[in-house]
Amino acid sequence: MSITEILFYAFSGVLLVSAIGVITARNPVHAALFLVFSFFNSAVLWILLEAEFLAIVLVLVYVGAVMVLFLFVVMMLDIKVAEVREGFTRYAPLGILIALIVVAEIGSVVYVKTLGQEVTPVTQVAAEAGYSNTGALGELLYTKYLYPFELAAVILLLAIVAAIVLTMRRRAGLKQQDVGAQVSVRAKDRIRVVKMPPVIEAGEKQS
Amino acid sequence: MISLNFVLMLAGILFALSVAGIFLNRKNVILLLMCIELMLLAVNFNFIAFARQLGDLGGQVFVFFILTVAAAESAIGLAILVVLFRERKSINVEQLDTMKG
Amino acid sequence: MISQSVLLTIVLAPLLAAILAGIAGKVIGRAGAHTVTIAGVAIAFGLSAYVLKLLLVDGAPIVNQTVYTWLVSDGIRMEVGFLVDNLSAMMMTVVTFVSLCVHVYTIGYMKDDPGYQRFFAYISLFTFSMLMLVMSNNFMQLFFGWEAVGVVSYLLIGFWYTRPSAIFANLKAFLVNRVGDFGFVLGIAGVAYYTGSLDYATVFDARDAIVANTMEIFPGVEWQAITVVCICLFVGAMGKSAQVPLHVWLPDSMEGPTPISALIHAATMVTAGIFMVARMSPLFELSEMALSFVLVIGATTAFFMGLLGLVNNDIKRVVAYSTLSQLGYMTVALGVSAYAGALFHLMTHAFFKALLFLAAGSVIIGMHHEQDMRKMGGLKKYMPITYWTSAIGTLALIGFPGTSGFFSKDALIEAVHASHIPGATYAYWCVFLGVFITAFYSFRLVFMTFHGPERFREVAHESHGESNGTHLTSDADAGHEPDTHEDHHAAAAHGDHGHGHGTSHDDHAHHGPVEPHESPWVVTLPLILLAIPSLFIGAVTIGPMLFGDFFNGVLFVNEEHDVLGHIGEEWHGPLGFVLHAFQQPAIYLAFAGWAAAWFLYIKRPDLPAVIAGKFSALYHLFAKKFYFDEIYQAVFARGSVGLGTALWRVGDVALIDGAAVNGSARAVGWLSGVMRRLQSGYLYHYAFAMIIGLSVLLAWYVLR
Amino acid sequence: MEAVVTNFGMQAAAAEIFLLTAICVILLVDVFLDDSKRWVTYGLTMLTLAGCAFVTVNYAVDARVTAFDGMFIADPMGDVLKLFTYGTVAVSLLYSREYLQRNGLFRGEYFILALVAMLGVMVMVSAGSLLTVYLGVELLSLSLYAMVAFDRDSGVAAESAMKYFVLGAISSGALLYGFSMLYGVAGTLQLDELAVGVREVGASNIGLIFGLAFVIVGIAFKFGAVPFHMWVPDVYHGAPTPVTLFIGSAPKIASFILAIRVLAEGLDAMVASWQNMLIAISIASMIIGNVVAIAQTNLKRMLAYSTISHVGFILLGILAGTNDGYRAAMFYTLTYVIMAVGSFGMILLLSREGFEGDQLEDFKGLARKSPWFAAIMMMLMFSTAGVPPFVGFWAKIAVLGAVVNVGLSWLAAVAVLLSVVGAFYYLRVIKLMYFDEPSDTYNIEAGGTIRAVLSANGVAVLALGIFPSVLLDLCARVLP
Amino acid sequence: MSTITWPILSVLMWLPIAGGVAMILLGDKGIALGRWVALITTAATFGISTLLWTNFDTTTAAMQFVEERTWIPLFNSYYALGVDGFAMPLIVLTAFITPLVVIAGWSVIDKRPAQYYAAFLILEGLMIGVFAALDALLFYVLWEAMLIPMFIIIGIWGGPRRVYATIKFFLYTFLGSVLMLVSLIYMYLQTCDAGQCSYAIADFQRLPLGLNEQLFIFVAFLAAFAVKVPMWPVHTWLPDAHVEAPTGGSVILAAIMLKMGGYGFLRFSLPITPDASDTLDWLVISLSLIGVVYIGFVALVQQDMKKLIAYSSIAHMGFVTLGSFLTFELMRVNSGDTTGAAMGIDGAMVQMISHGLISGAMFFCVGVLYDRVHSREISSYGGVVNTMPIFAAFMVLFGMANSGLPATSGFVGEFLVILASFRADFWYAFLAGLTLILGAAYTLWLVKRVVFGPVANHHVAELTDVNGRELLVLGVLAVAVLGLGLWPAPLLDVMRPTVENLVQQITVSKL
Repeated sequence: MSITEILFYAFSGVLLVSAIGVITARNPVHAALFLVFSFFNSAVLWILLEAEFLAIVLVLVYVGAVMVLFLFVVMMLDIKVAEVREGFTRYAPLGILIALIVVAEIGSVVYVKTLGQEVTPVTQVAAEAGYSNTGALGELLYTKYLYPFELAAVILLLAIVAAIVLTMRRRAGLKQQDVGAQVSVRAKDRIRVVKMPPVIEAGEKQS
Repeated sequence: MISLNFVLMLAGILFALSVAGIFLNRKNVILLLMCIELMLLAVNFNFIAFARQLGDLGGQVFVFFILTVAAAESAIGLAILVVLFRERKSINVEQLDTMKG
Repeated sequence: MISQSVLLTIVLAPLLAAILAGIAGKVIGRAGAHTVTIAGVAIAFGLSAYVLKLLLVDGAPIVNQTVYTWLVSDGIRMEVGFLVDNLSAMMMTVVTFVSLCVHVYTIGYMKDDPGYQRFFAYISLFTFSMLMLVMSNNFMQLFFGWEAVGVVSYLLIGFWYTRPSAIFANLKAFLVNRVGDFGFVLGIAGVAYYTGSLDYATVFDARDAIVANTMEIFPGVEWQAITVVCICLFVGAMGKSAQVPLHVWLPDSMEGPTPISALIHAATMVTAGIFMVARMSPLFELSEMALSFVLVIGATTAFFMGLLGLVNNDIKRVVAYSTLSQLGYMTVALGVSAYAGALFHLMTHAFFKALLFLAAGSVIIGMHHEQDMRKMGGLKKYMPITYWTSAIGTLALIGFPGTSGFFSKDALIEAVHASHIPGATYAYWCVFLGVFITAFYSFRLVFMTFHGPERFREVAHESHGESNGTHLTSDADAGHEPDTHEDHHAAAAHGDHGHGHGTSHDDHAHHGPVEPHESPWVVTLPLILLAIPSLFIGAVTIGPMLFGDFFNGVLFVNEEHDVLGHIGEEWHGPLGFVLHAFQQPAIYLAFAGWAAAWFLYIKRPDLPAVIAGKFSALYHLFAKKFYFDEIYQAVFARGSVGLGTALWRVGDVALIDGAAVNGSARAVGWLSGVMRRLQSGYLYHYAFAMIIGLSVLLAWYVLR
Repeated sequence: MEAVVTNFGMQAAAAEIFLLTAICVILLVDVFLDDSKRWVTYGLTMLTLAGCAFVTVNYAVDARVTAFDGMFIADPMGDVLKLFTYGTVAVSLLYSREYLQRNGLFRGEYFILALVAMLGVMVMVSAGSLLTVYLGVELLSLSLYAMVAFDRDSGVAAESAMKYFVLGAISSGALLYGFSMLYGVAGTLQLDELAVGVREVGASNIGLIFGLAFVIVGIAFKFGAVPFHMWVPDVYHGAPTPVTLFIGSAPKIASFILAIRVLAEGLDAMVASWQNMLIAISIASMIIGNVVAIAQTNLKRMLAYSTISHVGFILLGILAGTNDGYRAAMFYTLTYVIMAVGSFGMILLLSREGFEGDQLEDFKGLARKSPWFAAIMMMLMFSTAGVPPFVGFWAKIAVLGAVVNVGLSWLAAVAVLLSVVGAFYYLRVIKLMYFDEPSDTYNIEAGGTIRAVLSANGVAVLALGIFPSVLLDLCARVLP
Repeated sequence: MSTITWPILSVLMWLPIAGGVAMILLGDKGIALGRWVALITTAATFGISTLLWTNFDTTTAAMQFVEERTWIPLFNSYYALGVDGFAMPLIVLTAFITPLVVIAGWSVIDKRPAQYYAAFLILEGLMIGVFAALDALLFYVLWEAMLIPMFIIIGIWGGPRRVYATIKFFLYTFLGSVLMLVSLIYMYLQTCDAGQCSYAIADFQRLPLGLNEQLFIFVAFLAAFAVKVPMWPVHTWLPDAHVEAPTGGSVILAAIMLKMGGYGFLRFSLPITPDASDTLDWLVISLSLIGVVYIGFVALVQQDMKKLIAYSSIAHMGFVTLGSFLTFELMRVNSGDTTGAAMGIDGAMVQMISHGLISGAMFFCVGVLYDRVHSREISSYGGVVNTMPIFAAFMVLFGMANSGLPATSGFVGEFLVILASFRADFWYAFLAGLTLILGAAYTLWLVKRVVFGPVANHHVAELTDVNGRELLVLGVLAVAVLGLGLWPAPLLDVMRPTVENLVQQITVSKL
């Protein structure tokens, strides 16, 4: 058993544990952090699987952007933690059962009825020297996968539009700054000098 | 050498866990979103393992796109979540039952 | 040669008259209506007589010709056509003659009725139908006439349609007739099956084809096809000719106006069955079993229906039971293969029974539409013509030597006596004893109506509700409570008498003492016209009809069944026949009946009640007409309604509609309600469903 | 390693490129419009649709053409479906305008989302690779999620959007998982190569079947087939009616093409496997759809269940696995879209200020208030129920023929029997319109455009019913 | 051969439909004109339909007046019309009855009259199309499409339970016929296997089919036609539909729609699946006989006039199915001899035509009463003859015809069927013959309770006799009923070659 394998099994174990953490965490923040941890582990595993670029993207994009967004929303939405776990144990057996069934089915396919594939890879991708996973991916992305790449861009554009249209609100009565108006304001627009005759009331004198 | 079957199994367990998570979680929608991320992670494992197995970068490219889409998806999901929270003052899954039958 | 146009005229003249009177009745008025219909029937009668003359005197050949093809189906040609031989010519003449008499009579009888034109239309239509029946040369047309007379009878029994009893009676009559027709149609179907034709001539030629066949109606029991066919046909005759057990409609049919009782329910329509069996003699002769059946049914009718006449007080009903009994006589004659005897009796009976009915009608007119004999008596001096004519009719009916009834009935009894087919002995005793009964009730009628005290003066209101014609005397009433069912409709009938009569309503609405009077000439003339043949026709025609060759080529009698031929060996002319009768017991029985009636109703009028009391069980049995009506009412009427209700409520409403149709709709609705609950609104349930679905797909397709 | 750009063939994707450009333009223009000028966006959207149609017709292909290294397929079927999609989107936007204006939803983003969704459909229509399929699916789905939640003041809309989103994401996950298995076993993402790869590996390969099951889940979800249908009623019900209309129409074309591209083209060798799976799903859909629809009181929700049952029928055509079947399914899809657009259009027609018009009760006595539109609705309902002489009948007969042809007569029998159950609730709508008295006295307030288009829509249902060949032959020509 | 060179059948089919569309366009405001449009259209249709009869070639069983146009090339389906001895009389009947319905509704219908007439006119066109269709797909389309106007007619202008009745009617018949669709498709595909895809009914008739196939197809057809005829036990939609339908609806339903089932048996079931018909004829015959007897008893106890007549229709239609299916039993009993088969089918056809006239007339009669008193309960009437003598005469006449009186058309069909069934089995004839008693019992009991007797209540006392319009309708029907009863030969002559051809067809096994 090579070091790679040992590392792989170890990180896999940690990944699973943290994944379990995600679904069982009492606090959404904890769950999010467990998820971040899972992603880190996954990144390591991906490096072991020779997908270096993706591993980096996972950390940078996912952990760096998406998970932060998650955390941001979790914080923003101010959820009572106490009620989150209610009823969890009641449904746990069923959930575990489902999970076990799915695992059993997948396992039976993978192990019992082998996939009909060689267990070992046919070719080693990184056989040549000077091979760069990033470079190779890049080449593909801008040639063969140009069309999907453009579409991915549209999806991101869509996400922007959608997120803005859904969340940006101009509330009625919201006070907004109008810089132009501020700059062009004149004194006479703001202050009106009024002359007032003094009036002395009777009661005031007495006190 | 890391066996393909092991990775597939790992992905399978991750998938199962995310499924179970979706079912188990009855309170907080945001956890559902996280479970979905977990599910996509499982898929990514599959693709990467197969890509390595086949010596074909197509799988990795796919993962790249999945990551991109997942990000967009999260954005939209969270946006909907925010809208929902504004309307209902809650993201409790059990309260999402005004329509049924 | 008898031309087709003559025959068509005979048939169509009454029909056109009927249509004219029926549709344009308002336009042509009362006088117009009776003029046109009488003209139509008179033409028919004249031409019928002419045809008869052509056949008998000029020896014109028998006519068997097609008027038009009704339809052709599957090679079977069904036509409308005429078969005019001696038999049909005789029937045509009798029918048109009686019809003519009745037409004339009606002018007087229906004088005040608002449905005057309608009535004439009906009876003319009836004449047409009856002519179609007797002139037919095929089964289809026979059945057409058969049903048509039934319908007219239906319309006429219910002529006074506001009377519940009348419309009850006409429905009953039609339905009972339909039971007969049901058998008749089966018989026709059998004939068509075995011979492939409905034409008389072809069928009779092919009759051997029927004999050759057997059929298995009930598994394991082989019947001769000819027997089945004949019995089926005879069932039709039982309905139309009111044989037991399908006789129940005839007494009730007296709800109709008296002229039609005379025409339809005595002289013509009811004899259609007799005519039909005689026509079918080539078939019936082939099955001794069928003949025995006919014989037994006829004998039973003849004797037991006569018994009922003993206890009835309604003048028309007594005559009606007498008719039943006489029809039984004719049927007996058929049963012993004395077809000619049956037809002979049919003819004589047509005259004297029409006469009796019309006379009864005349009495009813004279009594201002009172029919209860207990409220009559001593009418002789008020209505002499009616009295004498009805006396002639009565004598003919009981078979007083020399009258037409004597010849026909005595020959008939002789024939039965001579027969050896199974049931003949039973039949002989029935007809033999029937002579006494006939004489008794006939003279009972005469005595109660025309002789004795003038009871119509003492009638009080209280008897109103019980005067339903089922009690021996009014004294007997005290002893037992009135029967509710029978009373119900009869009483209602009584109470309603006035309705149908419109303008005459006020005359007798209160049933107070009335002053009887003789009827107008239009009424008495037909009586006289009918009385003549009642007296003489028997003596004139017995020779050729019974023992001569009048029916040669029309009726077929097997050698071993030929009872008339047997009697004919001793035939020495009418006078000899009369003398011979005095050596036979039957005639003395008739006199005994006469004497008994005289004793009980003239000499000792108190005795009937005593006797009724003594034999109250028997009396009740007769008074209740052997409970036929009750049984039929319970079994068939209520049974059908009960069965219908059960099938409807349970079968249609509960099972098919309730359980199957609405049930499945409800099941779907319920299912819908249940399944919609799966859509709980909870996201995790939805996810759960998806996961389950996925797992099942995997489990099903991956792991197998 | 040198990148060799060989086969871009951009003109095959001219319509997509045009649309994307137009989207960007509209997006930019819209920013500079204030609310009173929003009709400009609307107009531009319509122009875009017309332009797309023009471009598509102009660059229509006679035979299958691939572009972008096989990522993109242009074929006659795709062209027809795209043209249909433009039409559907145009009609649904025409129907929606008044409602959107009334409810403050008449904003530029709505049209952008709609157009992007349409782009998603087009991408799926032209997808040549599992990757493009996936991206098309997501383009469409993400737009729809946003559209469902578009009415930010509606709690039910947000709720249904959330449900839709979560379930949709799960289904995407399943779809992807399936794709990954297919990729792993067959070794390619290209659909045409996939077909070859499957044959090499053997259709009974357990990995392929395993992946197929997941793919089926994804496809069934997009269709809204039982048991992956749970989102349909809630989303149809909760979304603003124009969005329901939108979801109920064009995406059906997408679902159809998804099934065709993946199952019929990529996995054609595995027809035996997916046929069995689809039979179960189809029957379940017809049962649940028809039966549960009976209990509904909300017309949108009822139509949602009706959709589910119709999906069962569309699947019948697909599962036949023959060209006949695909053609029938395509015909069915197109006719269904026509009918669904009309039915939801009726709801929009009835709606007015403060009145949604989506309750069944709201149709009471319509025949009194507007005989013409009651007749239109009646024709739509009868057509949807599959009663001749309306076009829905021909859709039904086409798929039944396909099913019987592959020896599944029993399935056809089951289908027609269930369609009788379904006829009941369509009849109920007609009953409400024709046999009941109106419960209020309001008249239809909708404007001329919607009236005209809806009338045309209804008449089309009848005309196509009498002359079905127009559409049938079209389907036959593109799917020989 | 026919001398008509213009597409007469298309004209017959589309003229009423065009009239119906015109009625819709005219709307209720133009109803004064609209009524005349409806009348003229239907009368013209009838006029043209008589040309069918006069130009009909009675020497051939081939289809006549054939028109054929491509319709759906993809399915090889043609817009093909043509008539033979079965279809032609039924088309004439349809064209005959509809103008009467129009006249009968003339001043009675005040609720949305334009739509009322439109529905009837369109219905007429569709019904004529059903009888004339030579293409199974065209047949099916029209067959189903027919339900729509009828659904509307019962639903809008019907009685208090109209919604239940009409939905039941629709779903029942729809359920029955969908399986037929599957078997049509199946046969279409069989023709494809045989080389030439075709939906032509003639091709279906020629199609060789195995026994099992035939059995399935037969059962599917049976479901469709048995519901339509209707046969026991799938008859329960009929009483409800009749009771709730407006008079015109009941008339059309009874007079023509029910005939479609009988026509279907003759056109489809028998020639297409002769062996299955042979195998399952016991089923049809038993159901027919049960129908005749069972329904006869049920009719007896009805309290609602229309329901009673509806049940009587079911019983009468039992003769149609009985007569149609006698052939096989005849062959079995008489060892291959088919004598009588043609008579059974003749009887069935005549019974259909005659029942069309009589039941239509009976429903008209009820309609006349209903228009005045607004009750269909028998107990609401009594002694109608006192105030409506002319009407009563018609009612009695039609009642008699309904109970199968000779000289009315009601007799002919029953007589022929009984004659034919005696050949097959005594008990068939026996049970069928019971209708003589039962038919008379329920019909005349109805007549007794409604028409005869003393005036029952003030409603009856206030009745006025039939007006000219009603007299016209009833008179025309009476003439037809009597005419057909007195001289049915022309009708029989028209269909003889067709019947003989059918018998020949069905006696040759396809196996």
